[in-house]
Amino acid sequence: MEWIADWLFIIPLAPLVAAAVNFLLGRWWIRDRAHWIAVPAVGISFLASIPAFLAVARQHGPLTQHLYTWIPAGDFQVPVTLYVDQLTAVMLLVVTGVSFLVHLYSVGYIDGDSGYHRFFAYLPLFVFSMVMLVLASNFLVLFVFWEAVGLCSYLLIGFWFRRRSAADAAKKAFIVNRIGDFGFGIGVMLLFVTLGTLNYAEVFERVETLSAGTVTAIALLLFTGAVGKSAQVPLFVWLPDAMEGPTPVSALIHAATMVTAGIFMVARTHPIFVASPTAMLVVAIVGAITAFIAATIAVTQYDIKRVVAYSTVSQLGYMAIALGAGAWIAAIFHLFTHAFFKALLFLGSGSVMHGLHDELDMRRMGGLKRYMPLTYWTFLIGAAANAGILPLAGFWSKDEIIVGAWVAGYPVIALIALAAAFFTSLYMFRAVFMTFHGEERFDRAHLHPHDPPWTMSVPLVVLAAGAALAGFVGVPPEQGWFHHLLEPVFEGTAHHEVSPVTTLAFGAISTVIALAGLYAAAAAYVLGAISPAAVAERLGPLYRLAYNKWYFDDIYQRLIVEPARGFATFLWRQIDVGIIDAAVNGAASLVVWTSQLWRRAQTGLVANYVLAIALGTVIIVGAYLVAGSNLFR
Amino acid sequence: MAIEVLIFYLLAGVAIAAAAGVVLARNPVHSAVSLVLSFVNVAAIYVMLRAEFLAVAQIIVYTGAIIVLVLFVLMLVQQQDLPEFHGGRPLRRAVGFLLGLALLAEVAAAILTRSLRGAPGSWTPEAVAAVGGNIQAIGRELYSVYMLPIQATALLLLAATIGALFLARPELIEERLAIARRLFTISLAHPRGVDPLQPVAELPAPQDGQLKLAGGDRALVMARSAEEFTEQPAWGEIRR
Amino acid sequence: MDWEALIISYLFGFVLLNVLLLLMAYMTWFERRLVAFFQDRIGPNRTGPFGLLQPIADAVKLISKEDIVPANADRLIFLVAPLLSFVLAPLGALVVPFGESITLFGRQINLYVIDINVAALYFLAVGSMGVYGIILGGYASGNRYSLLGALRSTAQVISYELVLGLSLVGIFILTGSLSLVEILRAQQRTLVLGGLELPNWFILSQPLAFVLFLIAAVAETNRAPFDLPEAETELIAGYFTEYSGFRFSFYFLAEYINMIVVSLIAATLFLGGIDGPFADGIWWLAAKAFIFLFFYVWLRATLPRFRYDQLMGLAWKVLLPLALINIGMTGLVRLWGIGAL
Amino acid sequence: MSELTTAHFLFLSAALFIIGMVGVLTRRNVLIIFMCVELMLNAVNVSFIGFAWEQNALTGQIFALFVIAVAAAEAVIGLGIVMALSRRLDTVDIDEVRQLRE
Repeated sequence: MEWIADWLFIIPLAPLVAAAVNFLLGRWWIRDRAHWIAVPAVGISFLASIPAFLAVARQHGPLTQHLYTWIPAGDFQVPVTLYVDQLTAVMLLVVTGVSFLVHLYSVGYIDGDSGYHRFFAYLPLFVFSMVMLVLASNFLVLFVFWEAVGLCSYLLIGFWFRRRSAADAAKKAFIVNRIGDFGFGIGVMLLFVTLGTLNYAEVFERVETLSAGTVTAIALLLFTGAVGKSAQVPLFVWLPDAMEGPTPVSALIHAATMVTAGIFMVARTHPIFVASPTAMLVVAIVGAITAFIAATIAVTQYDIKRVVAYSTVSQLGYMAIALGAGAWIAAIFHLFTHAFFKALLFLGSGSVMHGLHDELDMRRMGGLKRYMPLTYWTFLIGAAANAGILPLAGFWSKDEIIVGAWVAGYPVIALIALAAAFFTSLYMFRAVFMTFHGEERFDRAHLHPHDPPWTMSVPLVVLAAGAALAGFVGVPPEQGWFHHLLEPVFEGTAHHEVSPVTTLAFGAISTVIALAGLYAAAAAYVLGAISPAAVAERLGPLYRLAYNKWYFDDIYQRLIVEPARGFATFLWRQIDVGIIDAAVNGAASLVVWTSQLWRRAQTGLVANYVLAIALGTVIIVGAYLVAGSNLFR
Repeated sequence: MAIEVLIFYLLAGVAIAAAAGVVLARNPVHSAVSLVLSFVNVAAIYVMLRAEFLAVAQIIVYTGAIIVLVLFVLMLVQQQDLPEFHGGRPLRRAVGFLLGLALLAEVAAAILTRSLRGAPGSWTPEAVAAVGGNIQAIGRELYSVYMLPIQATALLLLAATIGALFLARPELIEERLAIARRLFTISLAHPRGVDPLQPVAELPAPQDGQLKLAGGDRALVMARSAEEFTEQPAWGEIRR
Repeated sequence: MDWEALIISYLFGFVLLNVLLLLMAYMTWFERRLVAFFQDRIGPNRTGPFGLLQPIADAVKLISKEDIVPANADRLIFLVAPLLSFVLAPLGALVVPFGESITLFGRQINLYVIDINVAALYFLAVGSMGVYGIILGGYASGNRYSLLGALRSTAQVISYELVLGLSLVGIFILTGSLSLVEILRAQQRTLVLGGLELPNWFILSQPLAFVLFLIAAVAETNRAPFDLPEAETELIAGYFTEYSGFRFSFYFLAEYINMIVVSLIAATLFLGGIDGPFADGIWWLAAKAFIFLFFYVWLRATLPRFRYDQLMGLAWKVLLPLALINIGMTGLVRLWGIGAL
Repeated sequence: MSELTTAHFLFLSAALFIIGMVGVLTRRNVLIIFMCVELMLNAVNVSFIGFAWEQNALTGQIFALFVIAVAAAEAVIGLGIVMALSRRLDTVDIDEVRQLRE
């Protein structure tokens, strides 16, 4: 398998070529055949990732391939080198695998859209960017593709750009991400200023030489980037709006590419975070708040995709908790399992939408179990996995995170995470029950729900299998195959011993909590024992708080957007029009005025111009002769 | 006096006389014929200067193509409209001749006092003969040292061809340009759509259940196709 | 340059000119007879045996006719234009080699007037000058039909000039020289095709160029089926409508001399010129040129005239691309031959 | 001057150039002005080739070759403009074309 070290470039190249071909030729030649290129290309990428993974797993050492030197500026060398260690290998499998399934799904989903070729140009470009982000061996390359991922998400969220809401959502995603990226960029610059290098290996080697304050600053700035990309509080607002993009894009963003980038980045740069306990604590706290807030919001939403979206935010919060608690492997493990069930949930809701002609509101669904059995069962598996029901994938990884937080000495955070787990289970099963159980609340006269075509159902089945089984690579907890695989990467970080008793205890607790959530959902939406409306009434302000997403958007609107707009208006009215334009216009008027004097010389007669030229020639030649220039002697 | 000098004076005299004829002839066709005569004599002088290839190029390009084209245009343009030479502008004529005389005096002085000479080149007559003649020598020089300029010249001629076509048939070129623009532009997202802040009633009428309320009671317009909201195709868009 | 060689060259040129004139005269007879046979007629057969004295009778008749100058003609140009045509026509023959050299009166005499290293281009240059006789004649007549004929001719000759020149580039690439003597020498080698040993005539290695040259040459000499400038049925004889007497005969002469010169050049460039067994080279050259002349007459007797747009379309859309393809292919083969590919 | 020197060719060049210049200055017909410009270009070529002959260098000849190529391009565009001019304004008199003033 070692031969793959020379062929690593295939992994990013295949999607790039697909993107380029569809981009350049798509409009007038490829059109509806765009998937003929894109799907196999991402497939190739996935197939090439497998030997890379096997090689890394077998030899326990990283693979590198130097492609070229991007910036050779004296001492400052930025090589583009592909770097695959265990962490990257896992990410590669997740990214390319999920992306491939999403591509396959998209063939059926986007079929017939006038932007078909455009979609299949952006999608591989997204995969390329993410793969390069994962493969980077250097902060600058990482940053470039960090931005490229942002750009692709902008393009894809705004794919239906004729819809104002989609265009706005795309802009929102881009701008919110830019805020995080700004911090990230400063962090990278700070690294370069203090250490003089941007290569991972050298940075991690020298990070100990820095003062505690500097490391904390760098770590927090880097984490700002992760907050933006991975949708943590307070920058998570873009992710639910990103639902405006086509559903496969949501699946891609939520499961494989975009949002995992932040988690991956923190894990990748863990030596920096390990050097700063303060930063670790901040990460854990932000994660806990995110997990809880997002879970509560998800409970109150009616838009099926938004429920799943807030669920993503919440799960990303869990990953951040793990990162902050130093349970690195648990974070990656959750990322890995989450990719399966989150992609599954999105594709599942996509096929619900497909069956119901783009219906999104769960209040107008119900009883779909009978019409779309395949979608139902796969969605159920995904939901159960997300809710952490034993023995599905989510249970193992989430449980490990909570245990990790507990043993790392963050009991409060562990408790918050447990509370969030209850809400997770509640909103997940709420979604299942509202959508698939109960009476049919959709317009049965016009809508005939049905399971989707094979290109869409195959990914569902594959992902459902993954969601059910992926957890077992990490069994038994803390000692699983997955942990042994990733251990070399996180060698040398403090490792808290976990006693089997703790593990078992927390396993039992979270199972109970998950089942409690399941029961609550069933009671409210299937058995009818509880009236959701009455509960909402009782909770009053708390319910409204959650329903309005904790007023984050409104606060931003009031505190940032409106003052910024006001300031911009001031600049426009006063500075731009009053001073700059006035100066420019004044200069122009001056020119006009002086030109009025000179225009008399313009007779419009070519003959006169020619005469002037000839006169000039005679004078210049004469001047040369008289001045005794050496032109002629 | 050597025979070469005699031949030179003969050729140069005819060339100059013919050139004067270009300026003096009333009829532009006579001017053109004079110009041909002048060019042919200059070409003969090129032969004397060991530039056989240029002599032939001069005849083929200048007399064989350019002046023929001038004649062509002369005949297409209405003959009656050709302005007379002595168009009642004696001042301009006088100034022109004066300037010409002044320049001639200056250049003559420059030629006669000239002393600056560059280093002699390596293409002696023997060296030229060694590679097979003038044309081979020029070929070697042209396609090694002057590779880039000759490519640029090719480009210039192409541009001139297109320019001439544009001057002659603007509508033809514009049609092609429009097609090319449509086919080869790559457009990124170009937001054009429906404002969600508008009241629902003012939105386009729902077509086939396409308009609906999404979660959060927000008006969501599902516009999968361009036709729904835009009368005009987006810039560069091809409708299916 | 020594005086002796110069005088010999002049003498040879003089002889050549006279031979050309004689040949031209009998070319008219030959054409009339042949076309008559093609059309199942007899043709001129009264003047002398087989009508052989007919050209002389024609010449006498033309010279003794009245020389008419139209009232609104541009007189000077009207008088000069046919002379121009007539003078330029035989100039091309000066570079045709009629053999290597012979010894006459104890003196080495080259059987060509001049051997310049731009001979082929010189032939093209003289050809491009020939158009002036037509365009000036058409213009000077002060007659719309003549002007139209002249304009047509201009466009046609410029277009086909290009094809004519480009069709020869393949030969230049293969010989590495523009001198007709060099080209002739290159054809005296043998071309081995498989087991077959053939003379290295360029008709074999440049068949496409040969066809292009042939077509372009016919157009260049304004002969049927490309004789649009003088189309009797549309332009009442085009640019020489107003000409009469011996001025008319100059145009007439020029056309036939052009044919002969082009045939000689074609025979030299593509058919190995003087190359051939048993007999002196000059007879071979004559025989080969005769083939072309026969071909000319045959074409005239057989093909109808092109429409004008077809004519221009053929030159720019068919022949020119083919010529470029031929150049590209020849270049590639040549590079492959010297091992650069 | 019993032998040919560069001065001969330079004088020829100067004479042709100045004749061309005078033509440009005095004539009104666009086409004749055009021909005079060609004459000036050709005069410059004579200088180039004369210098090349004097210095045993090919640079002058090659420069002249480029001048011929550029002259061809100029002829194509120039004549195209003349055609457009006569079609639009129905004149080729340079004194009647005064759009440059606007």
